[in-house]
Amino acid sequence: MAVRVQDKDFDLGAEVAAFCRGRADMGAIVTFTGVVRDVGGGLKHMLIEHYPAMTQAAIEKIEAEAVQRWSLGDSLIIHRFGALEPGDRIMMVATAAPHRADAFQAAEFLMDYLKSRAPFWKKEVTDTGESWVSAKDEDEDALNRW
Amino acid sequence: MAVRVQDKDFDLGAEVAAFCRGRADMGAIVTFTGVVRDVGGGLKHMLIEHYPAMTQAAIEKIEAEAVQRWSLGDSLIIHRFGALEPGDRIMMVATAAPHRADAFQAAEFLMDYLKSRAPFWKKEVTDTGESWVSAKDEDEDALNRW
Amino acid sequence: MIDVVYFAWVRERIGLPKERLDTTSATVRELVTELRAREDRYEAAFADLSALRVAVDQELTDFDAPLAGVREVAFFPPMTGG
Amino acid sequence: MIDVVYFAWVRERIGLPKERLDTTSATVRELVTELRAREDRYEAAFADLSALRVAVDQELTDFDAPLAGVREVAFFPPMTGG
Repeated sequence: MAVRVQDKDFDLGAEVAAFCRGRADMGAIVTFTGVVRDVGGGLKHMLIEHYPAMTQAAIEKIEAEAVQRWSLGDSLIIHRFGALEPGDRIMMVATAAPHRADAFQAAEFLMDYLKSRAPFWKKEVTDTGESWVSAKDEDEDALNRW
Repeated sequence: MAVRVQDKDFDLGAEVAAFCRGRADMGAIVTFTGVVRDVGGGLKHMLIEHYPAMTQAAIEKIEAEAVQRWSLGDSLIIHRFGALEPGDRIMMVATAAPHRADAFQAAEFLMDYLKSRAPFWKKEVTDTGESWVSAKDEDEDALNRW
Repeated sequence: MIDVVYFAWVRERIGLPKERLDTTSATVRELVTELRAREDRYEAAFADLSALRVAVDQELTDFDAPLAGVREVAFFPPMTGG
Repeated sequence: MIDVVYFAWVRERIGLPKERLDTTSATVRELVTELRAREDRYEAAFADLSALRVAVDQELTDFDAPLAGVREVAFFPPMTGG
């Protein structure tokens, strides 16, 4: 179980390899990677702000909840902050479980909670100005399924 | 969109990096990796047999169905055959989509169909003998949700 | 002439991966009946059809599929991919 | 004395990331009323409480949370992680 909040990039393959090295009891590994999208075509960069005194503990609490709900052998959450460009990785989640249903569900749960309960805020800086990304109702609604 | 059936191993990080290089329209990448589990502790290796004349086309058909159902920017399926040891990667699926719900659902759909509709058969060779892995009712039932 | 291929424990019970047959069977089910009558090893392989799956010309189908014009029939247990 | 911290557009509207206050407010809601009365920039930031979230000592809570013994209150818009 690990949580890292960092400004630097991460290497998905290396992280997953380190995560499950030498284990033969986990049949299923699911990863999610979030990438900066440039929907309108004019995005210069995305600024990710967070609440340093709270972020690590808030994510660890979400992770602990996932571990309690599903049969997980391991989990990893990395979330970046700072200025990111279109196509850059923002964050990743990895889950390892004996069976695929647990690995998938835990990863989806982690993503839903990270979206709306981890203290990050995104601002888009485009050619024509800047604006904070609004939380979506559907992201809040997604929590109701758990 | 790509499907590869091969005996050699694959590198998850390299595959995912190649898969989405230079794209800033896909916000979500989900991967699943299946790993050989040694549940009882005596597994020497797992032999994976397949139906070469059918495998590639059968998987491409499953992939085409996923592309039709969800908004996917790209997908990749790699499945190995031959003799694998505990902890070895068996297969991987990767999906890229603008939003996470499509990427997750398409990956789960692909896995459910690969489990029961792609022509692979697994045999476990242990210290005490060998036996074919039985299909599980729950894997067949999983198809009903789609 | 039709190619008949076997996988996993079906292949092991019958003792070969592939054979070429001259058959007048009109459906997969008739072909199974014809094979079961040949030797015990076929009888052992085809004893419980609910434990078997069939593909005709590399497409999954059922035991009522017609064999007219077919080049390859495959018999195997339920698949265990992924 | 209590530390009050602001994030995202709350920080921008108020014009500072953090301040230390001497307050007699018993709850977060009372603290908000006290801040709104100070200056227009606070009024602008706190005009619509439904658009705001609050954490007390780094735990998400609601506006009725008591402030007794609290060291840090944070105000911010709904989170957009992931």
